[in-house]
Amino acid sequence: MPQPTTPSHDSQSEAKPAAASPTPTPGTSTAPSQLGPETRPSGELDHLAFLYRQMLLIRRIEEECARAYAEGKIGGFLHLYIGQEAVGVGAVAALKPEDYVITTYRDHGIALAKGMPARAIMAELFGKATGCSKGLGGSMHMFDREHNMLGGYGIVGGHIPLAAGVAFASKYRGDGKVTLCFFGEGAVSIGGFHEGLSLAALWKLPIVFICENNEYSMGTPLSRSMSVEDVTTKALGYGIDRDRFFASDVLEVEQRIAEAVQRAREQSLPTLVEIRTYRFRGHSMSDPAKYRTQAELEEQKKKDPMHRARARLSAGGYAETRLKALEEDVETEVADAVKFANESPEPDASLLEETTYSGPFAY
Amino acid sequence: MPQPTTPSHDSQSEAKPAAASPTPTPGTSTAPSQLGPETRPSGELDHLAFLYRQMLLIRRIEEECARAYAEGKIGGFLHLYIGQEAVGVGAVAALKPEDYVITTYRDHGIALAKGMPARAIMAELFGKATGCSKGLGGSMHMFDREHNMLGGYGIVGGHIPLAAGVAFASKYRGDGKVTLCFFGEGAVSIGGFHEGLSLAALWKLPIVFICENNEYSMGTPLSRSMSVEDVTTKALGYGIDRDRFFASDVLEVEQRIAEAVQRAREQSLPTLVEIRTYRFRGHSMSDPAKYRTQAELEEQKKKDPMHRARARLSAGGYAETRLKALEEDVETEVADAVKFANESPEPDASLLEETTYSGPFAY
Amino acid sequence: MPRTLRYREAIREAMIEEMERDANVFLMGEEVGHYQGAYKVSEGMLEKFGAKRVVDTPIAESGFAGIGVGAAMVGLRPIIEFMTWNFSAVAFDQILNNAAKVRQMSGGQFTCPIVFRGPNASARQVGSQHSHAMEHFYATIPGVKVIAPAFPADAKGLMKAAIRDDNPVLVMESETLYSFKGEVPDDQDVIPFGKATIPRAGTDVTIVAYSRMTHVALDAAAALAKEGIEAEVIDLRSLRPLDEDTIIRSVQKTHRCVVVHEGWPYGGVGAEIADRVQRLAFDSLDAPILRVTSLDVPMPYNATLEQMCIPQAPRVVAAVKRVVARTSSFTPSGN
Amino acid sequence: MPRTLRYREAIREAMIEEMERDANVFLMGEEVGHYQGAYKVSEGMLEKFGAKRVVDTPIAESGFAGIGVGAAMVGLRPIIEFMTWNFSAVAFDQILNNAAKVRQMSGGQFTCPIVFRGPNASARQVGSQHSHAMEHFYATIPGVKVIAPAFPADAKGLMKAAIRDDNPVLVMESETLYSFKGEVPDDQDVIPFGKATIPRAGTDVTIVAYSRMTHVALDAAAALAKEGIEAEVIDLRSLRPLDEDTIIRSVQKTHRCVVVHEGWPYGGVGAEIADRVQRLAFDSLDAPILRVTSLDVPMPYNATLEQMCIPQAPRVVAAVKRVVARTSSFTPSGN
Ligand SMILES: Cc1ncc(C[n+]2csc(CCOP(=O)(O)OP(=O)(O)O)c2C)c(N)n1
Ligand SMILES: Cc1ncc(C[n+]2csc(CCOP(=O)(O)OP(=O)(O)O)c2C)c(N)n1
Ligand SMILES: [Mg+2]
Ligand SMILES: [Mg+2]
Repeated sequence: MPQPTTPSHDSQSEAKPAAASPTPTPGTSTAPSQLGPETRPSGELDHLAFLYRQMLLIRRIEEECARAYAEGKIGGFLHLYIGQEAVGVGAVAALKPEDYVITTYRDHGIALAKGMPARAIMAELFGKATGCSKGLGGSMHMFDREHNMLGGYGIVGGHIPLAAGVAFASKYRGDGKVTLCFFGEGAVSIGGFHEGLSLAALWKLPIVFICENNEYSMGTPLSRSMSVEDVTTKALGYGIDRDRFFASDVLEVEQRIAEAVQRAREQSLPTLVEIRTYRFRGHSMSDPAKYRTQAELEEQKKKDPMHRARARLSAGGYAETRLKALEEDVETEVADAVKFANESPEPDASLLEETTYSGPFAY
Repeated sequence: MPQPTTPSHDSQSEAKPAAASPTPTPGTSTAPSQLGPETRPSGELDHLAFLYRQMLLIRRIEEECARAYAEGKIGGFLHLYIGQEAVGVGAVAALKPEDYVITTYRDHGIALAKGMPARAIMAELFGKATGCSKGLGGSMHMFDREHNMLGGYGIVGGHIPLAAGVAFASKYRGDGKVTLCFFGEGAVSIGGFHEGLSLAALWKLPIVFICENNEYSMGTPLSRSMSVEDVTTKALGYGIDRDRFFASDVLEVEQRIAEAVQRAREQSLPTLVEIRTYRFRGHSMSDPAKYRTQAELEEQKKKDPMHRARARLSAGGYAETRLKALEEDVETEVADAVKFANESPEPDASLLEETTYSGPFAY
Repeated sequence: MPRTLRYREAIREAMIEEMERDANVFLMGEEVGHYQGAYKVSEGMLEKFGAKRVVDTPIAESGFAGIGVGAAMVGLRPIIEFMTWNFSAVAFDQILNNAAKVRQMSGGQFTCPIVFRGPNASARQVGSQHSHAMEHFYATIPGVKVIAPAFPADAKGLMKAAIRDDNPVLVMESETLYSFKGEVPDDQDVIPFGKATIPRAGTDVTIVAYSRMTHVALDAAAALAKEGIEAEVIDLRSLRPLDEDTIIRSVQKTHRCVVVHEGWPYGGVGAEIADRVQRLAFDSLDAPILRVTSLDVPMPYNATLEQMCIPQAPRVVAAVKRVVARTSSFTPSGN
Repeated sequence: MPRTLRYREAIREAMIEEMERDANVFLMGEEVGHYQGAYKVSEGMLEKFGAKRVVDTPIAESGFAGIGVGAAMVGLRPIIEFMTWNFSAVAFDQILNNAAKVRQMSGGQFTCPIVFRGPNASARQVGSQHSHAMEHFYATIPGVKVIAPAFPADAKGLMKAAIRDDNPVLVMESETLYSFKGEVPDDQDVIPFGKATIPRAGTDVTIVAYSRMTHVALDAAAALAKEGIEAEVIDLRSLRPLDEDTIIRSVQKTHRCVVVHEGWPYGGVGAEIADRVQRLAFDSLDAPILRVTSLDVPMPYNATLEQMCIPQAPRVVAAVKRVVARTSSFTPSGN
């Protein structure tokens, strides 16, 4: 916790940024952490293959979402995570299954990373009774009690205090669980961000706030949404730890988030982490993304962390046949999810009242 | 505007406070500024006497308020400014008359400092038609269009975006006016603070945010409301200038606020200033202030900036007879205000609809 | 054995008993702990339960309302105090979009057992920003329940029910009732929601009220009785769910209805009651339903004008006389 | 000469004409500039007026709503776009406590000439947090005006009036109407608030609606006509002030009334209309007033269930048939 520095009679006001602001580096990955949670498969390459599989699953599921959306099988808003997979997959890999995750409307990827079945997600998107939220929630509201996925939320910043509340409950009960709260850099401007972080800092809650800075908030680039590009400077005002880096390497994401998770678990201290990333699609399906150039997009796609993970597996000696098998396995899972969603029944109208109130309806 | 520092591969997260956080100093005053606005009386002692008179007027008006409250002539909430006079008086002295001021429910002192007549304030408190808000606003809502007093507001933090909007209008029109926005340190935790400062920083608005840190938010001491005691660390996250000091000397307040005002007027840049102060009364009339010791209060009263100003006038050669005359003058003004308030008529019910809508009533 | 308790003590007892019963229940809000509550409702509770379960907050209603919702989703049972309901306006989104919807958005997987409570409606001369009758904004929202007790025993029993309910329950108390005394049975049990009471029976007109307005309605009924008009007073106690059966049965008997509530005349709980009565008791009505409400203006500070804005017994009496006279050309009573 | 314009174009034209007329008018909101508006309402306006007058904001509704209020107090005339009205929930306090009250709190010294606008109510499958009919929360507040046009010409004329009004005016648009085309006179002038229109005259029943529900009501009326029932459709256009005269005159003629609106059945604008009709046209009514509303649940994502929740013409037809049949035992239609 920062302490006030020594008194000074200096009457000059000043506004210097923190001297040692951690600056994101798109550079090469550091060595993968050996510290991960117990649940990871043994062996470093196997672990990387597992993460690669998750990223690929997200990518492929979402490509199918886009197709289904075009066919009119998915309605409403659809915000794809394509390009950002390394953030969700890497971060959630640093958790134990009993830890909590909560995020925004851009939630399919994180839901999959948290272990939610592709079937339940695809069926939800198709508005089916077999969906995770029985077809009532849709794309923006992926919940799974069993997997401690506390949902996707549609009001920017509104879930940040909720996340602090979940961490508050962990501290209250001393259950040792950690909460990961994801949000976009667009959320940093809203009151909910400030109040959530401020209370988490004051009460020393076991939580990691992960700002997925994908350079745009809808069509608004960073320069038009924040006076200081470095989101983590906000942490100085709350006196909490901070970290900032590019999500170029899924293992680095895992390792750096693991440090924050450890701080939360062992010291019950919050951290603000800004992960620089990029979305390859528009904000939602209706966004042609005219606010950026094709060249910028292509440049970013070259750095696709999912492809980097694959290349690294190859380079590390993970057999191409195993990679192919893994990729086929993902295809099977995706096809199965789509088939399942297609064939599932619609929810019954009786659900409407049941899900509004627990117990008797109140009107 | 802070720039990100050079890239680093450092994977250690960190949360250091800004190196040179300006720390408040209760120490002796610096030399009074020569830079003040044109409106000040000539001569340093005369100017100090003018400020002393304002502080005394506030003190005495509010002592009469407390008495009138006890007599049932004032109702509702009554938040006294006694002890904090040097903040409002010093800060507003740095303004031109056409500049704007906006504040919280603890607003009588600032209203007087901004030039509002004691009569209009006392009559408002008595709920009379001759009050500044015709008796409809009461203690928490002191407005005066003529004096560019944009009001006192009852929802903590709610007026901070309004203040930014007033400054936005000045920039929009290029009218060269500056807005001073006062709030308590309790407001720093709420969303409105964050959103107001964030937008003012992004759009470079000509405004000075003055946090009157009087150590308590109702009964909550600093330690239970903020994880970092230094409010101005928040400025780092917005990349705006900041200043922090004790309001021991009204001239120092004026001078340091003048710097921020100059920055706003000449460069259209916002500043966050934290002024440490202390309220001698409870939060409002119903608060016995059991959360602090009598010793703490007495200690603070010894440092009363109003008494310091008087002592300095004496020491500087301002004749005791002139001081006495000034003090008698204040007594006359106070007595006149009370008499005026007492004798004024109640507002007519016809005002209710007229003040709800401009033009025809809408229902 | 019934004891005499103040309204604030009844609420405090309910909270204490439920906190003793269930370790998942905690109280959070501004000044609820060290300060003993802005209106002394939680007096002594910090000492009794410690800072873990009686949690003082900074001024961040949206933040701590959201913290409550998050904690409730994973099994705690928070009681969130708004120092007054006026300040819930900055937390409106948390109640509308999270507390009320998390069950539906999750397809029923998560529930939100949370209580939001605090004093509501006018106090005395606290001006326009501090005098809101906020129930009108909240009762319209499916997913929440809203209660507004008028008597200490009801306050205790309903508060206990609120804490045990698995849904968000909004408890509208009243600063002007906190010192009101009433009998509370030693073993006051949970009172189920959606059941109105009839604190005064009558035959000539039904007066529907809740919270402090129940007392105003009773005063009006006493005055009317002197003039030979027997009013039946219904104290709703709960606004969502609303006990339409009790109201309709009464109107079927009296054939006339006057609704009394604080808050502006446009829409809200009062209009809902009027709508239900005209719809469900159409053939029984001998006169239009009239409403006695706050005037349609922001609350003024001036004491005389303030009292003019708030519904008073004489205005209720006048409205009753109008419907009893069965005349059919009316002008709005609310403004 | 009347031209055919889309609803969104009509609103855009109104803003452009008023911005050309008065340099104090500016547009502020998320994505209103470079992105050309989330729903393309402000397309081309940044290019026309520059970044000073078409101001893109970060996501901070409470912040920029408050900035609007502050700017309005000192003489600018802001148009604040909420990307949708759903997001105004985080700015609720700014509208309730500042925009609506600053005139009264200052004893009439300051006015607040501001427009808040954006699409309201359901879109298509955007789920429970994005489908609110927010007018029900706002129309109850004295100090603001609330309008909800259904046709392009009205949208233009009312929007111009809103911008010139010296009070806060809340304009409820509709995403589902933005592409709706209608004739707009070349010289479409300001349309005063508080005047409903009667887009279809009839004798058997009065259907009161506004915004998109006016079109649903007209569909229902067309279907009813085939069965020999002549419905009169009233398009309110403005909710506060409410044109009770037009409604009452119509009900005095038809003796029956059905109110159609999006949003939950409890309270709100619909209950207010029902209350006024029963109060002001009591002796004219031959049947209870019925309301056709959204169902009393959060909006589901599933397309079938969503359509079931939103009022549709067949539900209006059914309600009309009930009141026309003059039976007197009714069950709620809203849920
Ligand atoms: C309070 C609120 N305001 C506006 C919106 C509309 N909206 C949805 S997403 C979005 C952009 C968010 O950008 P960011 O936080 O960077 O997340 P990203 O979409 O890039 O993942 C906006 C403006 C909203 N959902 N909630
Ligand atoms: C949003 C909101 N929450 C709570 C309150 C009740 N309240 C009024 S003043 C106050 C304390 C404010 O303390 P601070 O900001 O330090 O100002 P001070 O009173 O010390 O001048 C509180 C909690 C309020 N007015 N608004
Ligand atoms: Mg983004
Ligand atoms: Mg304070």
